[in-house]
Amino acid sequence: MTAVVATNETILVVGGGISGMTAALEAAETGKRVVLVEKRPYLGGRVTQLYKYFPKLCFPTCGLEINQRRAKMNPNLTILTLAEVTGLTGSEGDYTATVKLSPRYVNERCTACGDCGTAVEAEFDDDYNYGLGKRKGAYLPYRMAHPARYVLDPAIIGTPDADKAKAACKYDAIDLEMREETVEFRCGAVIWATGWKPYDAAKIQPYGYDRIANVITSVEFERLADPNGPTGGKLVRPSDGREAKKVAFIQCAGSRDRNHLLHCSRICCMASLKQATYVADAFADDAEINIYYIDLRAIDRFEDFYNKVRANQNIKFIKSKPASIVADKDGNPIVHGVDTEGYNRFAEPHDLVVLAIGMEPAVDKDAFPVSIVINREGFIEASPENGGVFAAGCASDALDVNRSAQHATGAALRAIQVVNRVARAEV
Amino acid sequence: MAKRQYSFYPGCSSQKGASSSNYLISVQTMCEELEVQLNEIPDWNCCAASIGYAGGGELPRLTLSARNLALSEQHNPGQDVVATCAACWLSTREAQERLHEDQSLLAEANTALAEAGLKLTKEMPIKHMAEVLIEDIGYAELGAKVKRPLAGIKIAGYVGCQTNRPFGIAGESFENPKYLDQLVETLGGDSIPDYEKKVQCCGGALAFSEPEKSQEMVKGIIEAAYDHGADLIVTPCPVCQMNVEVYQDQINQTYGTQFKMPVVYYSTLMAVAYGRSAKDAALNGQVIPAKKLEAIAGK
Amino acid sequence: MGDLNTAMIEKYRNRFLKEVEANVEEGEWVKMCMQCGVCSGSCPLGKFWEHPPQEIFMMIRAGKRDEVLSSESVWMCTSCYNCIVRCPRELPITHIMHGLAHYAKRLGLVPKNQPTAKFAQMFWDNLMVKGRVNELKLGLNLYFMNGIGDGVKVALKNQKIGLGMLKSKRMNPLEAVGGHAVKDLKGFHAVLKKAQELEDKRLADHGA
Amino acid sequence: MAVEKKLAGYLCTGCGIGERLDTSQLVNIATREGKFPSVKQHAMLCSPEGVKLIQDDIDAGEATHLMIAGCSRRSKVEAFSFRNVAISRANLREGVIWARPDTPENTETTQEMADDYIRMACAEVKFMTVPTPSGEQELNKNILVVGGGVTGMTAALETAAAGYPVHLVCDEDVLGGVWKDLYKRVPFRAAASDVPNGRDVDLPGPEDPGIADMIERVLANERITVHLNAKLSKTSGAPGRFSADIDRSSGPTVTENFGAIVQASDFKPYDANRLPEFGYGKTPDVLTNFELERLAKAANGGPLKRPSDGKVVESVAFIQCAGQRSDKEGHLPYCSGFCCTESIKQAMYFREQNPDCDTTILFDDLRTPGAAGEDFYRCGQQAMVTFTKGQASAVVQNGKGLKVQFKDLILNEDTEMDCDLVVLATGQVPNNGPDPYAQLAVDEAESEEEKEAARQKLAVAPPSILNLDYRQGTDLPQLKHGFLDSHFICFPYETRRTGIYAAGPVRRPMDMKQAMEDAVGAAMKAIQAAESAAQGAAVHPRVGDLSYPSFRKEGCTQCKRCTVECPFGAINEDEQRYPVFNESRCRRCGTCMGACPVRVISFENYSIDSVNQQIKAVDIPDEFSEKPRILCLACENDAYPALDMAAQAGIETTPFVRVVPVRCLGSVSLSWITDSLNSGYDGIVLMGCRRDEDYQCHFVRGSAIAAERLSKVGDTLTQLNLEPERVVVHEVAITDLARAPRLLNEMAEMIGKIGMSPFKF
Repeated sequence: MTAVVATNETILVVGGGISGMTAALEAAETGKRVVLVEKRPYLGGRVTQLYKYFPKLCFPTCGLEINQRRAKMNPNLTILTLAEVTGLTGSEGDYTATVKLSPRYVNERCTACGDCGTAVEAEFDDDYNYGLGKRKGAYLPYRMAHPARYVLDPAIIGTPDADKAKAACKYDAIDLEMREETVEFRCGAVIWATGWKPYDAAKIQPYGYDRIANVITSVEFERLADPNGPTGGKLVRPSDGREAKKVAFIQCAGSRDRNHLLHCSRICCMASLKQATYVADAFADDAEINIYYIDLRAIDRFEDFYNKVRANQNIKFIKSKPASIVADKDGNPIVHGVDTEGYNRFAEPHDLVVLAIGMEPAVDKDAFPVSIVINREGFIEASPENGGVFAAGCASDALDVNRSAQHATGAALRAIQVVNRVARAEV
Repeated sequence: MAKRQYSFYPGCSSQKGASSSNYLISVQTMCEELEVQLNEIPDWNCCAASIGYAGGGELPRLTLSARNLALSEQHNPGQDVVATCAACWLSTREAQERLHEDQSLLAEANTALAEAGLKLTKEMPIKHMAEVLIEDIGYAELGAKVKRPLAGIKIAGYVGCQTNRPFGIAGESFENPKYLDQLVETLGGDSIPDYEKKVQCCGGALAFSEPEKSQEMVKGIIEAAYDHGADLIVTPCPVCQMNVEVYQDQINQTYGTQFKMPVVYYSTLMAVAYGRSAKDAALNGQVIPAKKLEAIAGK
Repeated sequence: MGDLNTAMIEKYRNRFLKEVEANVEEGEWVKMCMQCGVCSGSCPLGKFWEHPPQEIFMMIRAGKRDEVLSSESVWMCTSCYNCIVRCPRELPITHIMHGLAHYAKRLGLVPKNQPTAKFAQMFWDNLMVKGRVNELKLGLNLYFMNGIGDGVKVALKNQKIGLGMLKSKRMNPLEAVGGHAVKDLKGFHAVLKKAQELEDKRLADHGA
Repeated sequence: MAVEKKLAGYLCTGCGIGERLDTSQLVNIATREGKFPSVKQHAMLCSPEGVKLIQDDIDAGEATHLMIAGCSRRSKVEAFSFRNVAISRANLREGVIWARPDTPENTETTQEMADDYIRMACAEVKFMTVPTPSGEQELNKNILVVGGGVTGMTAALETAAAGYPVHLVCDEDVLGGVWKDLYKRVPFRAAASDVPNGRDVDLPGPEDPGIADMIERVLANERITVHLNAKLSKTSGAPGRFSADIDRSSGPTVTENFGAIVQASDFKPYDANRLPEFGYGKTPDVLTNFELERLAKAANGGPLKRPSDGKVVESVAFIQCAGQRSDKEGHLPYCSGFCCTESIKQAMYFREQNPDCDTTILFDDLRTPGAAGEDFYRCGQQAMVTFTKGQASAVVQNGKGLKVQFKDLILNEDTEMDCDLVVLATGQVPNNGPDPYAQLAVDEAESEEEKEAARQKLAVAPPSILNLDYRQGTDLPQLKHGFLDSHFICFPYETRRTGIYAAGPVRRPMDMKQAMEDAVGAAMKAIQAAESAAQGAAVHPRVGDLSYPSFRKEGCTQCKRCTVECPFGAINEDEQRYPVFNESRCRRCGTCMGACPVRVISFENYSIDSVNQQIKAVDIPDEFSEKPRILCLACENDAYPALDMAAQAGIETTPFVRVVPVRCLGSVSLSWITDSLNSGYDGIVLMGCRRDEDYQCHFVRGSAIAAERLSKVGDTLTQLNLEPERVVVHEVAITDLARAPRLLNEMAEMIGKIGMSPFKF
């Protein structure tokens, strides 16, 4: 049975992505007790699924290595994975949180040696790779996963595979008796950092994501580009594995659209600029990249990166929200639309179309545990009415990684203000 | 099973001797089989379709539909309004929405209606016959009635525009509606789910004023059907049926094609599949005969 | 109605957007366009347009009054509704186009021999007579809308079609005399007359 | 603390180590060669039983210096972090058995690898001592906030709210700063959840800027001391013991001590006089967005009048990106980020008080990101603000009014528009002091020309804001376009002056809302820095590290390399030019250690010796053995993890390499290179982080400095008659799973070609 030691001077952080991790670490490194609750079996959230960051084109795992080292070494920090907050009661300075812990079927004794993974046979769509690849029924979510412990897919429990896994483990780390459990603990302040999810591309009917194999989303493209991804970093198209040299990026796919998400997701312009460099780097002068946009939002210092990308002759910018995509007989997606600058119609065939998919907040606005100010788009607005609950990162707005970390650092202080008040009151 | 009753708005083109009179005949046959009772709105008038806009301003156009709705309210109280013509359905439904969205418009329309002692108060569901079939009746029941499956007939489901946008059939997408294909399968025929022209515009009323432009688009619609090996095209819309069927000779002249693609209404398919005669299915209403259907109907 | 045109020019000076806002059906939506161009790309007749919808909307903002109102483009709409369902700002583009066309016609700015303008007018006049469309007369008028000579050519060209329709009993020669009509024709006309009065009044209020 | 060293070895035989390696031989090596009295084996050392085994020895006083052989130092950190003992870890799992194929012909070389890692770990730990805080600091909770604008006031209020006293230094006679003239502000929020997604009604519009209220709250807060008309004339010390002289026009200079500092000096409006093409300065009817704000505030909801003749404005044009997003001389290359929403707001001022006023915004890309941003765009459209994608080329007088010439990019035509007023959406220029390295460039310049050029640069530099009494200049180093760090995506508040954090538009252009949010984060970091300093613990990236550099004074030649090369300007010089380390300014990267030519600088647990002994411990087979030895010095943040994960992925590495993790390539002492070459190593591979302008080095300059130093190592080699290619430096990223091992394998191949080193004994 998991026990969580916590008081009303403890800070609860909900969500272990870059925002939650940052908030939790900043608070813990200021000497506060922090409980970090993460739904996935590992920390890092969506940044672990990114190949590079814009505008530096550096690697998320680089900062993640540091953050994970900070997490491993900090005694003030308790991490609960496969955990979800199901209830929150009380008020600022005195909350009680209820957390549901799903079984991992692997305990702390796991050395990540990998024997169980070799032993089991069943394979499943790899959600870490957005289903672009397969993983075993006993798996390490990805190579740098922290905690560095394997996970058993609930689907193999009760099957021979589960017993194979158990038999393969020399360290008695596999516990098939694990059951879902619920823990309750106190906390003084809550940082809500549940992040975002990609908008359901199938809903954008004119672009045929559900009909055309070679129309994919930006998050999927990120996995394709990653050398540790399902294609070993090869930019190939799903339909026939052919190299995708001529690629279209369609901006505002689901964003700035009353039929979908009203808000601007902010990151998509920069993400497409970044992903354009993947194609340009992979195919040099054979690369042909078209970026279809309404407004190119390379805000503030990002302008430098925009200029750098624009300097590449093989990357073209077309001011247009394409009308539709149809596939030709060879499965090449043809993008139809009008270049609004001077009115030129086009019907442009590509090897691959990447939808710069919008950011949907993961905040459950209909079932939020306490009363809180949530805007029409489902983001949490900063407000005194929120008591001791503070949003961090993409729970508050569509933010890039840098702004998320920035916002989360602030959220940590807001939480610390609360628990410090509690502490002062008690001395 | 109780009869379903609807307040029926047939529209000008389905009248006796009009361009889609065959549509009405096959619909009536279909409804007999499905035990659907259509109560025609007495003394209904034209809806001005989507081409009345030059002559008719906003209010006069809306008032046309307002009159029909007022008559329906008066004579067929409590009944959903159903139309078989896409344009009729769309104008009527849009008119109702606009009038109830803008109360000043509704007031003015009623002032006008008062001249004939009519008044519009209620908002009623306004349905296309396809909605009645798919939402109210459902594929299961539609399939149960099949006596002569349309076996071996390959049919391109051409949905067109106005039955599909902006309202469409519940749960269907604007870009790739599947209900005609499902209906074809339900009737035992072979559908063409990836028929890429299923929602391509045929030119609508511009078939008359801009024939060249319209026929260029119609050519694409028929070509794609042939490419998929279709025996015939099925459609839920009189304008589509007319535009795609009757100009094929001219298209052949212009483009040197040899089109002879029958274009039928879903109701014709159903009448045949339900075992009714060629006459009841209004197959004699085809400008380009649907031989394969005649064969089945002839059995 | 030329005088109405001058009245409007007087009233709105170069503020064409405002004029559209006040006088064109659904015109108040024009300002919400963000120039993404999805409508222009979605229009089936797009390639025939001199100015696609999104460009028309920009021209309205730019005060290009004559170019817009006397443009063939506003008569190119087939009412396919592609633009409406795809517009990220949910502008009722089809209706705005119809509205602009209607407004142009009221101001007498329709280009000469604009076929759709003519046909659309005919259609309306036709249905106004008996409350229901008389397809035969409509067809004949259509053939002869550009004068006898033209009309004969068109008629001959369409002869086969006519025959086909005749054979399939989808065209009725007798429609030439009488034809379908609403029974309460008097009431129908009264209603529409009233509606037209109210419509005119509304426009006059703006125009004054 | 001079406790007797108790060496204790622990060998884990789990994860295949037992199967793949001759563990008894490993134990023998540790005991015989390593002189470890005991080496305990355990089948699963990281298990609670294994950990207890070790803890019991520690508790029994049997173990002060631990050699733990098993998995990588990156694995099972939680299990093996024992307090108050020195620990070295021999990486036998990732470093040896996972990196080598399990085939008979490889058994011997694999075993030799493991043997050496045991030798190295034994040697290393002997030269480590347990770090303890210097006791230099005590907790000083005072926080200094520089800048009386919205950013500074927010930082002050948020810091105070956490219970920490604040001194707020404002160089003006009133608080409020550059935004105090705001008439209204862009709404902070998006539409409320109950607003229907209908015809864009009820969208948040311009709202009260709330600055007056903020000023009141600052002045009323008993934890905040406000210094108006004040400047910092001298700032010295370090986190936990900063001392600042605050010059006040009223009264004498006060000196206060602080735990940490927040610089929130905001921005200066761009000087529109550089935009003659837009008629600025020629007519009062061309204003900047900042000037319009004052006009609106004065009008206070009444009609906005044309400055030239007081005519009520009936048409106004906004020119976006005025003097921005442009590479023209004197223009700002960046986008200031706030001007789009600002112009929408200002256009709405005109619409609100005069519905007939034509308001046109000429933009290229309309940048209104997020939920609130896009709502506000639609709000402006709903108010009938006209948005025209166009490029303005000129503004000219036209009778009493103005004419804007522009290219309409949608209608693709050159055109013009008449209007009463033109507003130039000008940008933000960060209000920072001089770049310290501009100043340093003068001192360090080698040639006269260089010196002169550097002087020129310095001459135009702005006055100092912090007046730091630092060896490396008076202010925070700048990143680009005059903005401050951070350059790190994941760590936005990193600055290169420990304990001094930048907030708001000094970091990047931003609007008021972002500046306020940024201030909260900076306050958080400042509080954290003060608390860490009190513990004597390092801050990011070596959080909690208690070690700090010290030096043997008698050996020091006062060469200043350490004080010059420290990436964080942590080291000052005393009057005799000896280094003063200011350890709470130190980030523990060891660049000073690497810089020192006489090897007198060291950390308790990381020193010239602790590495040198590892290098020496390795067994060097003779020339004819065909078993070369390659030393790899790998950055512990990126290269070392990359090698670990490569092994995890089953990628093979040459058995001839011996990897030593280093804190940063900057800490690499050339002596390690020469010593290892002299002791017979055949090749040396150094792996550090990316070092160009998009550097990835977590110590900013460490990797670059190392590369500089090593560029000269070629000469050393030629002196020794060795081929220069025996020593190579690579930039290695943490994702280089395939590449990192390849680089080592290539070195092995190369040695195969050029032959073994002649320096073997």
